[in-house]
Amino acid sequence: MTPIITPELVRQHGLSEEEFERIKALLGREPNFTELGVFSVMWSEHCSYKNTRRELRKFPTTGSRVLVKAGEENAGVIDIGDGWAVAFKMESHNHPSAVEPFQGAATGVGGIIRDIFTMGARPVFLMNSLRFGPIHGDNDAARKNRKLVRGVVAGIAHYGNCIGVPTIGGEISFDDSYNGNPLVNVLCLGVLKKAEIARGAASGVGNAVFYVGSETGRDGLAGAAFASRDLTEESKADRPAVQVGDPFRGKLLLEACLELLQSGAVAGIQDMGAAGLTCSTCETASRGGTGVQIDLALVPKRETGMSPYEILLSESQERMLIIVRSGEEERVKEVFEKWDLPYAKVGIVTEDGFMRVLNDGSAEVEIPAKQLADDAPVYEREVAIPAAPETIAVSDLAFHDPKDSLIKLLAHPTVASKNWVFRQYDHTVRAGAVVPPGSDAAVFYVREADKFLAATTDCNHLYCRLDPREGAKIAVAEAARNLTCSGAIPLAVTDNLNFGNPYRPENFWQLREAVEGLAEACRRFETPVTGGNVSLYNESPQGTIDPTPTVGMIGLIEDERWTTRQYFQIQGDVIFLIGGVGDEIGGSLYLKTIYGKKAGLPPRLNFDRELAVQKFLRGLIRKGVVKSAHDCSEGGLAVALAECCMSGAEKIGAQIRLSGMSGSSSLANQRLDVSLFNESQSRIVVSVPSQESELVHQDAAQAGIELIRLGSVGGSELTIESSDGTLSWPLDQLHEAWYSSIALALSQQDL
Amino acid sequence: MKIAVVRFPGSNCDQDCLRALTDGLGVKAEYVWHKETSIAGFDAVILPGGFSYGDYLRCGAIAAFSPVMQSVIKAANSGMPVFGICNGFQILCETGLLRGALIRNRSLLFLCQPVCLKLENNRTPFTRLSDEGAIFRMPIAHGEGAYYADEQTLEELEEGGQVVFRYVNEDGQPTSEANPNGSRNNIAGICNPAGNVLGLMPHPDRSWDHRLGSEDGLQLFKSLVETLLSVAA
Amino acid sequence: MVSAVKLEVVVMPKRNVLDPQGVAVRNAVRELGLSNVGTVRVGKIIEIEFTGEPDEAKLDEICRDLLSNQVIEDYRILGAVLK
Amino acid sequence: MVSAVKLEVVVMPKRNVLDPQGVAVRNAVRELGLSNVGTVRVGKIIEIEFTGEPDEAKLDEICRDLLSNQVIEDYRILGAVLK
Ligand SMILES: Nc1ncnc2c1ncn2[C@@H]1O[C@H](COP(=O)(O)OP(=O)(O)O)[C@@H](O)[C@H]1O
Ligand SMILES: [Mg+2]
Repeated sequence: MTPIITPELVRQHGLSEEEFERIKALLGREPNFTELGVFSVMWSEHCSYKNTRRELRKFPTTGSRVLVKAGEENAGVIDIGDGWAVAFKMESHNHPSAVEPFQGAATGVGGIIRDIFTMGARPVFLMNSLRFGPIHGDNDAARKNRKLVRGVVAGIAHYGNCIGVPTIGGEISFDDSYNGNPLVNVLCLGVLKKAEIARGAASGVGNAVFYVGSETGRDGLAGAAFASRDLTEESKADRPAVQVGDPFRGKLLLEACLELLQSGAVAGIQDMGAAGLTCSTCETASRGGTGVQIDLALVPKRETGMSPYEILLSESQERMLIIVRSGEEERVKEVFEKWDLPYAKVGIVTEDGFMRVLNDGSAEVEIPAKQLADDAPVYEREVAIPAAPETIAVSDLAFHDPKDSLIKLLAHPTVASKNWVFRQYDHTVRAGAVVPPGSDAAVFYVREADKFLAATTDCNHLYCRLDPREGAKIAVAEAARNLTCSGAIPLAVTDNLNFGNPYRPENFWQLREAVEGLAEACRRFETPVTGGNVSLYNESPQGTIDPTPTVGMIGLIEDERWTTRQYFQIQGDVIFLIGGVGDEIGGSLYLKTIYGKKAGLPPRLNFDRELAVQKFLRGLIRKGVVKSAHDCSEGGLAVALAECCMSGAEKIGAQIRLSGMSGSSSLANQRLDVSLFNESQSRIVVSVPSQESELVHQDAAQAGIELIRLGSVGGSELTIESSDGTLSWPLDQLHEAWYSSIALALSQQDL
Repeated sequence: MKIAVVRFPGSNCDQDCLRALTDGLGVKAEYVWHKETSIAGFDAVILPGGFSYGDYLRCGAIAAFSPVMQSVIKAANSGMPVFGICNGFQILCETGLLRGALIRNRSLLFLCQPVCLKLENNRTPFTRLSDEGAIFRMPIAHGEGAYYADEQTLEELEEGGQVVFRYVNEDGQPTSEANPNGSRNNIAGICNPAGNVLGLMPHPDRSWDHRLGSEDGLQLFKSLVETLLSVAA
Repeated sequence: MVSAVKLEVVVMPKRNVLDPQGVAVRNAVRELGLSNVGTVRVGKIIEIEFTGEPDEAKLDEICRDLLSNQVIEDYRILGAVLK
Repeated sequence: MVSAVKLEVVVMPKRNVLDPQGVAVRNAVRELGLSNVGTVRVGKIIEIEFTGEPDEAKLDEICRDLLSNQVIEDYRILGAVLK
């Protein structure tokens, strides 16, 4: 028996009264229960972006390399030359991971991989950007966070390793604001021939509509609606919304789809992600300017007695919808039987523009597809500007011994080595990880295209909390800087906007500021946004997360020899700091770790300076003189130097002199801790052979870049000499603090 | 001369193996589908890594019963070189072509990292171009790579020279720290008594190109090709 | 001497949750000649030995929070066997 | 109607094979407050439904060759339950 539509039921479906009125007007009648479900998922934030669409229009989306723009298809596509292109995108699985970390993260990986091969691209690598609450300590929150970290990392490893797509990098950081609401953002990149981009349109009236992949079950019912609400205690009751991933089936589906696409039989292809069969049918119809009619009796099912509502809203994994050119149906049979996967012709492309779903011979759902997919209401949410953050005067901070501070910063899990994480990810499969995890950006050799790609994900949530606009700009700048340090030119961006409930005006203000910051920065760096994802309602009973607009950026290394790593290579090389010593400690990890303050004005980004610094470094790299390059980020110069000494396979020391440095402008009256740990932007530590140092000086002078000769590579200590005396850390001591911090915390037993 | 790279559903190093042979060495290699019942026309077989049949139940367990494996078993028993890498090694153990089993890493975690290996037997078709004692660098990437066999089997393997590769440190010592997964006797690879069947957990198929930081793996494929050529000659 | 108790905790995927492992095993078993096989589900069994009596409340907590994942699995304890 | 039979096959690591998962669970359980825990072993349980009677010889063969690996594991079949 189907429930009667009551205002209460409408509310439970997350639809407002106005939205319900709009639905009635659109249909010219009351929707039935199944149709209500269909509208509720399609008009959820997750599928419709109803609260953010206006904002997203602010992103620059065009560029000479852009082949498929943001929003056109399942993922953007950019040209990498010689007939080759890449499709890439980032996707979040925050809420599912909060409830069931292993499966939540695993299905997140599966989902983004499907988005990529839907474009006809072979997935070649994955990245991930993770945020958790603190993992150190003997309290319930820390225990819970540790469980989340273990589960999420194992889940990503499970899916990515099994399906054979290497996870080559990412980021992970830890902060109270993510207690109970972790962020799990996953990026996938695939490669394809420019001429072979697949489309998600139901084109060709009369063409057959095929369902391929795993059978539909009751798992993941209405996950899209679930992702569009706050995380509360009741979310636990939402648990059936968690899906189980099957990377083995995912692998078969990937191979079968790519094989079928090669055969030329496919007119359109669309993955079944959020809102499953519902979303894929109405979106393909909408894109094709057609209608789609399917018969539920023909849908492969895992369970018996499923209602139309359940079948349409199920989010069972590893399923695709394929529109097949008429006369080519046999190809589907051949390919999917070869790969032992279920497939069924479930309907046809029609010309009347309706999404029509037959059940027992009659139309259970009959909705104009275009309106359903594209005409969700669009809202302009209210904004409220929060109070400015507490300002910080250095003179109010008691001086803390920098020798100890560096150790503490290195042991902070946000800075500490992530080897516990990335060793669980297969990064060597597909034999292309030229620079594996552990350097500023990952570098991957795409063998089929003979191209070297660099990739990074970045976002400093502290900056974004204190100033979302500046923080977002810096996220883009840092991503570009990481790519530049690895020898690449930045090409394009995908982003994942992780924010709180948009109905809270302060939250919406954060989002708008961040979007405008990202947009401006992407324009300046000439890296168009080719796609991304929005995840709102990231809140737990303790409050809203720090705003986290994660940036994923892809770059191209045009000559293999320009590939550069972050760690020192050779004894005797000269160490330079490009960009000056800096003095901004607002929003720094130093303030947070040593003084317990998330406060102050975060560093300012000067675009012109940043662009000049990056251009200068790329020029040096192209001349072949740079042996290592690493930017200063969290923890400032001191942490960057320590990482240069020990993030490579072999540890190697450095002798640094901060006093009497030539070219340092602001150092004279500055407290040593500020010089060591400030996070002023646009600064990069490089090492070059000593015979090249003159050239570096000349080029810097010519480009008007501030350049400081810091010292030289060598020895078994990191030594920093300043007018306050000499600080010296044995490398083993630094390494011990840094290398095992995360592993030690996570090896504890927790219930 | 033609080398078969078997593709099981869930294989994911099939392409890496094929490319090591075709791009790395310029020899002829082709995929063979798991449903094939014959490997006629091939001179050697590579069982690549991955997660055959999802590695559900036990790594390699279901693959061992696939149609193609029945002909690989026959060919191996009549002397054809068969090389199982990672999941391929697990499959060889499951079929009984190699002794012992591969169980969960002692850390219980999947591990992807470079390791050092010491060559202990250069009398196999895969190792004849190197000296015993040579150190190889290759990555491992597995969750269930700890080699296990009972005492008696271990003794027989050691005495019969069937331990081909061992995990060692930079100095060539098979220490406990150099053992990434808890393998007994630091065993990374073994062969059958005749030497024509080799199983190896680390990945030569990911270390055959200078871009990957090590070309040591290429040596194994080169040896195989030389062997096949010398037989043909 | 203290008596020893041996328990077995069986953890199975919930009925309506996808069990990919079970599906793979079912297919393999059918191929090997047991054609009349229906559903197969693969779970874990954890055999625990105690010296003396286990603290039942604690044991339940551990089964619920450590040994199983209540989101997708159910557990049951197979009767205590006194040795 | 054909009767349905449900069997459970229990596969445990052999006594002399190191069971790192068992050791980890034991340590965890102890740390979590069940101090009187001795050996813990983690195995698999495979629940199989048949329509009609299973072929017992075949079933045994499959347990031995596919469901368990005799190098490291033992199996036992938990009594058939007729439905
Ligand atoms: N979740 C993760 N997955 C894979 N690799 C990671 C992850 N987190 C960090 N890494 C790797 O660890 C290294 C250091 O990361 P991070 O400290 O964030 O660098 P940066 O400050 O330069 O962005 C990078 O190579 C990065 O790719
Ligand atoms: Mg960096």
